[in-house]
Amino acid sequence: MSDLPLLLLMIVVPAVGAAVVAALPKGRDEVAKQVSLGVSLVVLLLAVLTTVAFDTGGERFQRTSSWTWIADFGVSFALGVDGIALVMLLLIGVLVPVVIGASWNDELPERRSMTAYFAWLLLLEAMMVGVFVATDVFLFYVFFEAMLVPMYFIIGSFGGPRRQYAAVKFFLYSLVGGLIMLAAVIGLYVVSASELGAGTFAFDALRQLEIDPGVQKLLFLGFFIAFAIKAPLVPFHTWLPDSGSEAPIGGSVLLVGVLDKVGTFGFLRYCLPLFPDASRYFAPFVLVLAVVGILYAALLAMGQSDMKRLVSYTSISHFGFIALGIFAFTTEAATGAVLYMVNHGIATGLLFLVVGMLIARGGSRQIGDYGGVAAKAPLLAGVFLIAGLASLALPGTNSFVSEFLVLIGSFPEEPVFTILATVGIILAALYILLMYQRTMHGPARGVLLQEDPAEPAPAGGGATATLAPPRRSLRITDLSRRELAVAAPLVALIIVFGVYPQPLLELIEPAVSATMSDLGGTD
Amino acid sequence: MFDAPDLSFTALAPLLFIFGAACVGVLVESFWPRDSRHPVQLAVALVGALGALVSTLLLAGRGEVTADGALAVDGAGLFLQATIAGLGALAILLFAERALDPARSAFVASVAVPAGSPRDRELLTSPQVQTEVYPLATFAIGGMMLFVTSNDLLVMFVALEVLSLPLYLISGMARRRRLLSQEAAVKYFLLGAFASAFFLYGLALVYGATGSVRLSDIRAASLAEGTDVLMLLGLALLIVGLLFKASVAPFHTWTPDVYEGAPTPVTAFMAACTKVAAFGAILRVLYVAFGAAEWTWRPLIYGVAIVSMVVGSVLALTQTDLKRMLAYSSIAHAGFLLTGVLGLGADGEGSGLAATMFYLLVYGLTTIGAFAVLTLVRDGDGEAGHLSQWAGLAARSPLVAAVMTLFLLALAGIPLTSGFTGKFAVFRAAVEEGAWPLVLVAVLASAVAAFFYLRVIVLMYFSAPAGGADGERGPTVGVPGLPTTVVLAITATATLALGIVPGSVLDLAEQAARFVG
Amino acid sequence: MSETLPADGLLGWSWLLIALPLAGAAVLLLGGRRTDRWGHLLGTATVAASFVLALLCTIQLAGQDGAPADVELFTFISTGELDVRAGLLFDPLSAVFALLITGVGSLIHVYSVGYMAHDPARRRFFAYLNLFVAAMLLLVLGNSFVALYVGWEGVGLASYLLIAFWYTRPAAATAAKKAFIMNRVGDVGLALAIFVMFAQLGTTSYAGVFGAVGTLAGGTVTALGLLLLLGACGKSGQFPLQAWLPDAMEGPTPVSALIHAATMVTAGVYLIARSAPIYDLTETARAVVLAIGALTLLIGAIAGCAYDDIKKVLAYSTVSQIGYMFLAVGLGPAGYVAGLAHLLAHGFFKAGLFLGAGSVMHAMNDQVDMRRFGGLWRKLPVTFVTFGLGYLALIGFPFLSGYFTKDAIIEAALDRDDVWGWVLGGVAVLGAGLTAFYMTRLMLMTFFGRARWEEGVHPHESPSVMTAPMVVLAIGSVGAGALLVSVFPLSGWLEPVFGEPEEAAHVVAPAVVGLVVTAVMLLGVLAAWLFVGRREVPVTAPVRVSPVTRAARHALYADAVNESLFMRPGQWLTRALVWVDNRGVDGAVNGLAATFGGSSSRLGRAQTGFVRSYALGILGGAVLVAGALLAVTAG
Amino acid sequence: MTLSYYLVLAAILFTIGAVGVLVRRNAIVVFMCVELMLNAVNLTLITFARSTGTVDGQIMALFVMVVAAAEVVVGLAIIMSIYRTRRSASIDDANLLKY
Repeated sequence: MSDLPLLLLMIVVPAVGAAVVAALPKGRDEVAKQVSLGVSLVVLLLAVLTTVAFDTGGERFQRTSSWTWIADFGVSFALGVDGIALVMLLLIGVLVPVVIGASWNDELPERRSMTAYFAWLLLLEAMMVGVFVATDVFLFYVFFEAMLVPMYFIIGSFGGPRRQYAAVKFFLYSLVGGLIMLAAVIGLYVVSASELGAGTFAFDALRQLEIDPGVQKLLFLGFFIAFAIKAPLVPFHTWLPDSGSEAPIGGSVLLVGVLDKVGTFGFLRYCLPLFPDASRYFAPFVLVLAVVGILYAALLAMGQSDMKRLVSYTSISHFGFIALGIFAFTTEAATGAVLYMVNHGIATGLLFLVVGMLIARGGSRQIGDYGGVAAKAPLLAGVFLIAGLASLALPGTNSFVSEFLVLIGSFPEEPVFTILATVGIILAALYILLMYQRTMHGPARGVLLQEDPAEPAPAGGGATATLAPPRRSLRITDLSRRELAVAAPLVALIIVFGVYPQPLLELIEPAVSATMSDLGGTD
Repeated sequence: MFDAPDLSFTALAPLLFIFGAACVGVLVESFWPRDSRHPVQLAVALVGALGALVSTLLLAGRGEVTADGALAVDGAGLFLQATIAGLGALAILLFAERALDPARSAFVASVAVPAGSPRDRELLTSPQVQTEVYPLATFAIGGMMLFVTSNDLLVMFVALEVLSLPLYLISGMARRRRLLSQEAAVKYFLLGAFASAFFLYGLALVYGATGSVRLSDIRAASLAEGTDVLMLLGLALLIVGLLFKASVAPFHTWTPDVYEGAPTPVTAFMAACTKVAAFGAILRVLYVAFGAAEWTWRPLIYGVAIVSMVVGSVLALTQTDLKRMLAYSSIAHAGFLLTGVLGLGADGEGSGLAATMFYLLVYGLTTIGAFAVLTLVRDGDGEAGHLSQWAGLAARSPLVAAVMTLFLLALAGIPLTSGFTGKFAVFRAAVEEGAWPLVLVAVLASAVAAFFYLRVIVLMYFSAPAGGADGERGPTVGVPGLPTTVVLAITATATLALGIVPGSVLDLAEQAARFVG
Repeated sequence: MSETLPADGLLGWSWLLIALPLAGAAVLLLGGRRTDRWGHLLGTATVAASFVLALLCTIQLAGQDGAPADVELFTFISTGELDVRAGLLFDPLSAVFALLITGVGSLIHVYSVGYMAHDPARRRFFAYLNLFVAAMLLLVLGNSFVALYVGWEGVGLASYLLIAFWYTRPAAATAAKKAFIMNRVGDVGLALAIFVMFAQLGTTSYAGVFGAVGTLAGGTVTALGLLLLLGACGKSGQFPLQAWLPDAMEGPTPVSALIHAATMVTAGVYLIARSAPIYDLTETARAVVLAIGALTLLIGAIAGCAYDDIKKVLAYSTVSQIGYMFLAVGLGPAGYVAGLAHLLAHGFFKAGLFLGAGSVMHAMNDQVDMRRFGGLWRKLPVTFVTFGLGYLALIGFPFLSGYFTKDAIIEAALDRDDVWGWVLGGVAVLGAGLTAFYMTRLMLMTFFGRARWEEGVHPHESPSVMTAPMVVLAIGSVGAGALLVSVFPLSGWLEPVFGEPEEAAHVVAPAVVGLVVTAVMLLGVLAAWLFVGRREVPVTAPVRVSPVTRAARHALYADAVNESLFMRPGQWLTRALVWVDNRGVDGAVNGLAATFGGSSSRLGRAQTGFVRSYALGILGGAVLVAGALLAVTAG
Repeated sequence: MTLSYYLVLAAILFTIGAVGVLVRRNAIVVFMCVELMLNAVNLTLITFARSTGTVDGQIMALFVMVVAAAEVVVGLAIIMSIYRTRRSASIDDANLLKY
């Protein structure tokens, strides 16, 4: 097992799976679902195997393998995984099956085939894995951009009413960032060519470069803008609320849970080690963006009436914390930031799922259309509450550990920014509890008062999708067994990693301290 | 007494092949019975083009100046010749498509018949088909192949005319929408003649300044006594003539009109092959003849590139006709190509030459493919070029939509498509020569450009079908015959392959990237 | 403080104290309806069990004469410099609290069995209650500030869940949210304090921090003290964060008794007492603690005088009493013991009072308006007696618990022997008078006078399962004071924590203080009788009253201030930002896109379709090109 | 007399031709203007040939004439075809393709 090309498999398996599912004839939805679920579970297994085989004390990059790809550009198809990437792989491995399970009988827009949806999901998974395991900057870039296409189709074909606008906005924003990064990538290559004789994209070689500070600043900005749009930091964020709210729930979960992490991952993996001087130079500026983002997005979240938009804004706020942790340049904070990426994926993922389940019942994204749901669907309310508490970082949930690490790690270096950021935890409590109170508490309101349709369809039953206009069951039922099965793993992870996060930390820390030493870090 | 110039017939083989085929085509046109003429003409043209292609490949690696110095058969020349021949062959296949149009061809049977006259309407249903296009197209291909290997401004001028005149004619031969087609022909002809006059005057001035029109002599002269005003004016006018052919802004104005008016296969032919030829000539003139004076024209090209990228991508944003949109996008791509041209660097040793040639190849393939898809989507009177008619296409015929999406993503330069590899190559070359601000503009321009490519995808996939309301107005997606199918297969495969495993072709371009003379 | 021993014997199992109720909560929550029948019993049993365990542990602790025991559990967070171990510290201080929590907790569980008997969601109630007990125990037993913080927010959650237990009532839901948010404000202070500790000392464990705090700069220590104080204020409903506590009475009465009277709200006092080594080093911080304690003491007492809602009166009384405790611990070494003694006594009698109030409401169909009570002593004898004893204990009737503990505080204040000492002492005495006033008013309106019941109300004594705990607590209220001060002195027990209590020379003889306080107290009682007892109590509160009364009725406008200072501006800011984000930030992007589109169509106009204009373009371009080339060579 | 006069004359002719293309409407006339430009070039070529004392320029002039002839054939054909359709040789009428 130790010599299996696990990483390659994790890219190939879902890609092949996507091809298979796409090849299925229309209407074979059941098969498509089972195949997709199977494939995603295989990927999870592979991720777990990789983790088991990972030696926390060993090399930074493990399971490295490299094949020459484009000789003229000095590009090689190089894979490898360090602790940071590894935890992200685990996150992907967990979230994708959950998402597939959650989308089991989604209500798709007219003339949309389930098979296509699952094919795109699997392709997306392959791309996401690729982004995290690539150790060649060019390869990383390729995955980084190619990742857009599946997500673009997921949003555009299967999303809400304004999906076209959202999809194009998502694609263009990311593309602009990506293209600017392309310029920087090329610049980096040219620099390496001038320094090493032959140009290369190999991360390990590039780390050794001594780049002239002026050049560093330009290249840093090139990478930074791309990642800041992806992550998203204020003021590059306005695409996220649209995409997050218009995408189908599965799409939102993966978008916010994993895709956007590529941005923060990029900060840590590329910006800091490759351009240390520039990183130090721009750090105050980034920290301002981060802290402003924390507070600004939190306040905006409070002002939202659309649940999915609200959750999107909370994510923007959380990304502020992650950025703060990364650019505080301490091992504790950065470790916390990486842990935050994972935890946020789990917590916000669950929050999106629950919100989606609620919307599937009520047929409205407006908070104002709900009220007193807890009385009718206690389980739903319970999961909702857990997800909410996790995203307001209550001790005992996983997010607390990461947020605490980020803040306590940043404080010695950046006291002022940290204090401001800490105020954000009050706002976090506000926006979560406001949403929870308005939807779950109080007397029955909104859709709960509309009488049930003649024939009660299962919550979000795909069967009703064909009718135009699609009519939904207004009966607010409690979670079905399937939905419970989907939510349970995430809830469990929230609690487990809230009480005993140490294993994850041990995976993450070596890579982080390596990054810090590349940075000529403070410790 | 006079002594015959030395002619290396092996080195001339490709040209002989293609021109030979053209002449045979003329003979066939005049003597072969009309009813069975079409297949023969097609065969002749294909044999010519493919023969030329094969012979260039066989010649690969040669580098010699022949025909008494009039021709430079070198790596770059051969690579470009091969590209032109191959793309030309594909275009000819498009010409030959007979399954799509109920009238069995995209070309009017007899051009002389005035549009809209009773006879014209009869022709729409008559079985007889146009066959003159094949020799004409073959001549054009020959002219282009000569254009990229000519080592002498005069030969270059002749080649320019040889490639242009047939194009003027066949742009006017559309079977549908003949008025537009004829208008396109007139515009193309008048402006083309106008531009070539500039080229010619430039030639004359350079001749006056250096006493020769041989590129090598010009280089020698410019090295010897530097550059005087006369030579610079000459260079300027030469550049004008060439940029016109390459449809670089601000000399692009003819492009949208002609591309839209001309029959779609011809548009494909022009968009792909003419670009290759024009850029081949630009590279040769700038670096072989005026390489020594690189510092004089570099800023100019720099500026023109920016203008072209911006104008092309911005103007394409609001186009509603697909052909016209692709025309503007070709202007933008001309700008991208110029960044590659600048990537050659003062000594002409930069990786820009290989990059530009590769870009030309992939761009040509993708463009032909895209136009080929355009010919499939039709309504009552010919092709349905209006964007609105493409709405919801994916629902009706997923395959066509998928192929078109591939081409559009390639044109937008998304990774894992050939377009990205090409862009990366030229941008890298430019950055290596320190032109990173230009590259920055380029990436932003391509972001803008991505928008209108994306819009088509949005329409095809995310919108309700066109005329879904009143039903019958929606366009039909014709079932292509063998030729178009072959073209689509080749171009799509190439677009994908050159995106995923471009290594070998890049190597080829790298090795071929040599100028002699 | 004496060095800690490794935990052995039972102390090694002290983590069970937390685990048991937690397990109970888990079973009840995950078990679902299956556990409906016996769930409440399990809940009660687990708490009772941990009470027994706590008792045994305490005995063992006493055996090793109070040497603290450290229980290492597992590594919680360890990365870089930071190393947080999950562990427990069982020392006399935490022992006292563990006993209070589990003891009162068990009683209230028992009571709730009866009180919630008819509530369909009783199981959920006991689950939350267990959750609270577990979190509270973690709070007091944790061996580091991080562990404390975890418990700290844990009790916040439990309190949130329990206040919102009847969540279909908007008032309850809102009150719960308010409580959580205002606690979060305090939590920020606590969190920042922890950050400072890590930044300055590199550790967050009690041992580490208290060991090295001496090395810190004065300013840093003061900052620490103030930040911790902010946390304490939030949790204990002290000024300026007191407004949430009265609203919290929306929760079921047992909750008010356990969380918002006996235990959770006293966590602030625990925090300050626990952080004694820090406060000992910072006069400033202690002064602020004193000021806040005194101020809150008065605010609570004044507001208590004006409310007609029986639970709200008790709530403000709690606020006021905790003010006493803050005042005490603010006094430093002299006051810690007094404060804690008052805390324990208060735990008994206030819990008893709330349970009594609950029993009254039980009898009156959940009526809380005292103007609708009256003459109940005959109908609810047990409740009347137990409540009455609690009442006497609270107002400090001689030789009941309040008498000892409150006097101790006042003495300690006076012992400062400076002007501030006199001021604080004065305030405390005045507070005692006010306390006597509002509590007597409450007694009179509830149990005496004419019955002003709504029709259809037939008061009846509560079942024994409810009355029994009330009796126990009543006994406690009577005896606790004497027990803790004279018989089994708390000062001795807590000596390992706070060190040798130095015998301060009394400025005023204790006897004198006792007399004065008693006099003032009687004054208050008399006043209450004059104002309330003699006259007929109107069924609806009189509208035309003195501004003082109106202010008191609005709790001195605390909510109004919060609203106009934070809520309204916040809402306005939010609305503004939403607009900015949509119009401004997003608008800018869309504007850019629109600009491109516009310029596109405008540029498109140049494409006139006239050959001649195209030709002109080419000619112009040629001129430009030539010009450019010449310019380059010329320049 | 110096050669520069011829060059200037050629330049003037070229300009006249170019301006003619811009101002005249009749397609034929426009096309003739283009021819004028070509002939101006011819003059230039011959002048330079004279100045350098070689025959290259004159030979080139011959080439140009041939090419021009070919151009005339093609051009007239195109113009004729559109004339027969529109019954007008004004190039401003050919204005369907724009923007």
